[in-house]
Amino acid sequence: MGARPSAASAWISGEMVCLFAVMATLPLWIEAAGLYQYLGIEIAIWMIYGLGFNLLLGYSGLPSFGHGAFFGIGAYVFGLFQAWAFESLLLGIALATVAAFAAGAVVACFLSHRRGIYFALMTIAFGQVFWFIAIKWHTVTGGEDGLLNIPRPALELGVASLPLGSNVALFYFVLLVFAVVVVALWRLVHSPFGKVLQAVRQNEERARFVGYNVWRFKWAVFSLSAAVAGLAGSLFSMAQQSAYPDVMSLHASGVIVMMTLIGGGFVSFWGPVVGVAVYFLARDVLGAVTETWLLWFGLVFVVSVLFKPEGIAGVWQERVSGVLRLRFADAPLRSGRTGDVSIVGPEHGETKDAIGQSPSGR
Amino acid sequence: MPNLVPHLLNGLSLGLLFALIALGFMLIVGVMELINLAHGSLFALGAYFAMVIIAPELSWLGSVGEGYQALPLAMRYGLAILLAPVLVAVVGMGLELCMRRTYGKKAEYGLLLTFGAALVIEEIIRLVWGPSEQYLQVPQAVSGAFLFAGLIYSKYKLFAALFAVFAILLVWLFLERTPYGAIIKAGAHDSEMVRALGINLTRLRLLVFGLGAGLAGLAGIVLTPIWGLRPHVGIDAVIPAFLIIVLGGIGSFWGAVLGGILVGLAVGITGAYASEWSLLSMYLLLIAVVTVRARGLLGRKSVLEA
Amino acid sequence: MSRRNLTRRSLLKKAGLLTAGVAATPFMGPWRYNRVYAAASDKPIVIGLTSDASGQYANSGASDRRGMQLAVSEFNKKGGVLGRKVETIHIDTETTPATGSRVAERLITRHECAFLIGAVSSGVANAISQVAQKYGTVYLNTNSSSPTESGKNCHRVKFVWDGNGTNFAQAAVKNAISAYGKKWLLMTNDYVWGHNTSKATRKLVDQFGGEIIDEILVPQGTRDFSAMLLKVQQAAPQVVAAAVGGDDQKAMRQQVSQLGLGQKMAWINNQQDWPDVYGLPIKNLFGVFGTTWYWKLDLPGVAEFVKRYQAAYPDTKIRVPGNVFYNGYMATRELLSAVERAGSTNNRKVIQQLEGLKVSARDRMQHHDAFMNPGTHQMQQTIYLATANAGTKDRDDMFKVLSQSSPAEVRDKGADAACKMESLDATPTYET
Amino acid sequence: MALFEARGIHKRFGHQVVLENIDLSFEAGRLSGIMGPNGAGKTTCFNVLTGAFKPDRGRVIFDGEDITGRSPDAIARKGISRSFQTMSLFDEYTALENVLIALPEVRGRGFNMIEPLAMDGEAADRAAAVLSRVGLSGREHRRAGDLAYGERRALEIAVALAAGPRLLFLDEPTSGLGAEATARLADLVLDLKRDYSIVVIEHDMRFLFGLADTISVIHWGQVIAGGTPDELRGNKWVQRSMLADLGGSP
Repeated sequence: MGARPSAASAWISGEMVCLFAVMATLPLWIEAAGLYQYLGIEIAIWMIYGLGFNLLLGYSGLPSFGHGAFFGIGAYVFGLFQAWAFESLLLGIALATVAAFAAGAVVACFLSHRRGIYFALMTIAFGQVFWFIAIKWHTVTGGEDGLLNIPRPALELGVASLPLGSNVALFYFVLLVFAVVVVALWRLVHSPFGKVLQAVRQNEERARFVGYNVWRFKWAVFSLSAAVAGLAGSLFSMAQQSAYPDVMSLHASGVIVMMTLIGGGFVSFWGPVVGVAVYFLARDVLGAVTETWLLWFGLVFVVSVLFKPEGIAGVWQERVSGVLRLRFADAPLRSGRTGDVSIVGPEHGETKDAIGQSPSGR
Repeated sequence: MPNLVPHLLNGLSLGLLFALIALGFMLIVGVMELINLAHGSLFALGAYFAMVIIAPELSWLGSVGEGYQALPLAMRYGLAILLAPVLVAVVGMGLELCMRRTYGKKAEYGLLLTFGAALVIEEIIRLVWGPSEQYLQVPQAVSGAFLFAGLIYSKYKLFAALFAVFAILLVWLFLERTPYGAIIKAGAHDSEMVRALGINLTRLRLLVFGLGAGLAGLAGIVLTPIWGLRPHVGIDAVIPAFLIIVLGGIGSFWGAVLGGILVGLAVGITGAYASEWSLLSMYLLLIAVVTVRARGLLGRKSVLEA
Repeated sequence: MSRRNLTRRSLLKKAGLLTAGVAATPFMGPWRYNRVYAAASDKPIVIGLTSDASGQYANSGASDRRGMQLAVSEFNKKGGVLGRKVETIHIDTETTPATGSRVAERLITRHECAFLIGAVSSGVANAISQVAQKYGTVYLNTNSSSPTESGKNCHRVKFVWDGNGTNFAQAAVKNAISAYGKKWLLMTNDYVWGHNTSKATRKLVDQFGGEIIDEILVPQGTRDFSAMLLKVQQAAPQVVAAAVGGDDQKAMRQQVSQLGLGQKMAWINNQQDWPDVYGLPIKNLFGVFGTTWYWKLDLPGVAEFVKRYQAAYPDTKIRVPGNVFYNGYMATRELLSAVERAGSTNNRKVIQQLEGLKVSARDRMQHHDAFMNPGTHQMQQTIYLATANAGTKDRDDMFKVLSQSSPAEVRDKGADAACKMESLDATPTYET
Repeated sequence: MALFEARGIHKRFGHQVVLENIDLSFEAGRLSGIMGPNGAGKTTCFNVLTGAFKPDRGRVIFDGEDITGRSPDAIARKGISRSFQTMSLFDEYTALENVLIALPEVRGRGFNMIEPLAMDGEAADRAAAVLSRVGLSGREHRRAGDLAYGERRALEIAVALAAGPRLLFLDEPTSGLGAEATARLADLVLDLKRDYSIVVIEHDMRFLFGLADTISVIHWGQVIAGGTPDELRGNKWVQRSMLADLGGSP
């Protein structure tokens, strides 16, 4: 997941510019491509969600199977705020994000000292609890029917007020949020914090022994990721003008995992972006052709896990690095300077470690 | 204040059924350190296979087919309960062959593969048998109801609970009394040791996966007359299985049984007082237990935590 | 069959043409209201079918869709509507509201559907109708029977064709109290539809002198009913009124029939959708339940309608049409007739036609004349009570119709007050 | 007073007693050795001292402060740093990143979510210096997972060094190394000894005898002998083991 240092330290990278440019022109050609404006909004929203989610899955190695809960919390809080208080776009979004962060923070207290499967299972359990609450608490959430008639408040800029009623206007607003999220997360993953997260994923024990309080990092990243999910959820409730419990279901939470992985979240920052685009396009294009699109998609998914678990981004990186390798094939490998005290000797043969000291010998 | 005794008994029988659902899941998790998300789909597949065996479309076979259909239901049912899990085991083994590519990689890959497999199996079921509700016939002897202490109980439920006890004991005997069981138990904690014993790990995994899948199929057959049968019935099975394993402790046979019974009791008792909370009770139980005991009730340290 | 569905080939061709730029896209950029196209007579009328093809209601969704398609093909055989061919496009709504929203957006903005038809789940129906209202697209809710659909969540563009929970309760309660007794117990699916339906039942039970001794809430996703059924036995009511739907209901049926509880006390199931019970053993079909239509009603036209169904769908597993199919068919037929009467696909004109809709008993193949309530947009129709047809040899003849009630008798009286509809002027207008 | 002291440490796993009444003390500026055969409890002892396990009984005191049962990260932040026998690196990171992460100034900014780490040239220089000290110059941008075995051993030490420890624990640093590399490692440790207080676990006696100021011998979970290498040469057990180990030529 390492990027070139120059790209890593910049606010904006070449990839971002390309991505934003492509997405900014989307409303101009999406209909010509046989699709529709609204799809663009959903794709951009789920990309935000996916990027935030990958902070957990790809960067920290924490598989959450209940992340839909926070997406849903964002959606409900945004809707409820508009209904109970007053119509306000930015305040609603901020509140939704904070609420999801808070919920994430509470859940993370239970989760942060869990690892692997226990972590995954606890996320499922919490996800189900939130989902259950959304369905049961009908006086607040509207139960299974959902929270309806959520407005799309205008974007107030002091001098001007931009209505977001049309899908294109909302798309550009979501794109703006997306751009902010991309830049912020890009900074984050290259910051010391992001680097520590990746270190924790690679080797939690060592991270602890070099002095990091791993619990706090896990807690922080879970809460942050929940906040991003909540942000995406608030936008989704605007797009749909309603909030439904389904986005909190185990199935929906599984889908975001699937998207992130198909795209290649394990190997690339852009994995979830690719994955979301692929999933949505597959759903809309295949879904119109066959009612069993899920079967085909499932098969593709299985095959890709089997043969290309690094996902689409992995395939891409391999091809790019393959080209690079070819180009530099003749260049001699730089040899290390062997200092006086170096133990770096010629031998490469792996010797079997003496194991089996006591139960502690890992 | 309702009389609690029937609810406790009912919770217990439900718990045994939950334990039955969790058995196959437990074996696979314990030995292979793999969460088999396709467990639910294999569960459903077992029931569908059984349905076909009990009432097959055999008109193309002529008199042979008619002869088969004329056999008593109990016989066809017995055949189904023996044969369908074997067929599911074969499917499971096929899945295991696919799984092999993911060994040695991150545990998440196995999780994802089985997630995908669950999706595919469910869609195939839908394609073959249609999306609608199906019905699994059961022999007269175990259908109907009986009266006890003024209340009616389902005969089938009792039969299913007894069957679950029987299956649990059988698996236990297998684990305790056969060399295979000893290997599986060893494998559950130390694959290094299995290798040192000179056992073919590849075959062991195939066997375990087949066994786990077969048990899932068996649970499907037993539960279907209670839950009904539709393509997505598996999700109703995989989540409790998941929960029970974690509650009981990964890799622990008795943990799974205990976990199942506890969940059954929780659902049964909340059902008596506040039925609207009965499903949530499972999750709250899990969160409470795992918060206090990180590895579940009887769990030991697992590779999956790393 | 002449019905032109959007097949794989035609979609691909269409997409190919569009990307090749041969068919210039009519407009780019934001969706504009008031789009008025030259109503070229050769331009087909496109109807978006929004019924579920996967998820809980996949099966009912398929039945629903067959009903719509039969109606469409019958119109096309007669030469179309206003001289234009009617085309349908179906996209799966997955029994998921969020998907319903997206599909509605797609059908309206991308495929430029003139009308949307189809829903079984009230959540999905809500989601679709909200989007439809935004664009002014007329939407027919064919099979979702939550009272909120024509009450709290009604819309100017939405028309509801099924009887709702209140209607069915009206039909059942009075009779059941006199026939079975006054001690009632409610089993309520713990979500909006269940609550609303049980509320309606409770009110009626009180009104007719019955007594509710307990209400058991059934969480969605319940698979084991034994604890609740024990509770039912302990309470020993004379009548159990169940508002339990979908897979929960299927599981409950299995377990009630295993216990033989179906015979022990009277069961009233609010409504029984045909695809949910078709093919099940008759003993699973206990109690009394509501329906809007049955294929063996002794009325003119019914037998012939069943034949048309069988001719159109020789391969389907459900060999006779049921209420879900019927609702889908009737809704579509009445919509297309309304378009013909309006002489235009202009949405406001069509809405006005539908609001004034009156259908004779003969045309409805029901016992009473039916009409659209302009205040709630719900079809006011005959409601039947039925029970299992025990002892029949005909596997398809599962129901025994017990009684019928006229629209006036089963009227949902609260709906008019609850429904606050957008005005026609506030509804965007369009024509395709 | 000693820089680091362990008093009366007991540790058991289930019914198996692994450490029994262990007393150890390490002086500042010295190189202390712990040796013993495989299975003697050396690594468990290390794990207890560095916080991986909590002792059942006994005290661990660092610089006058009781650190018994503190978490590994808290102990690490006090200035105790360790390497691992089974190499424990951040395999996907480059050698430089491995060291960077361990630098105290980076650790101090662990919750900085905005400034890219790669922009911090000063930290990178310091990390490069650490790498150079263990002989890994030129390998800065290789992934740790791609390094050769000996290089990984060196990196293992570099990561421990990066924290700028007041006390450095090295867990079997020669494990898996050939004779030549072991000799080079000895040179490195001698070099480090000038700047750091070090504790080394080893079963390679020659290595330890050549380097250590004091040595404690652990066997059967107990400290059976302790002293300077010269003193220990007289110990019976040591003699027997050395004869076996070194072919009779100390």
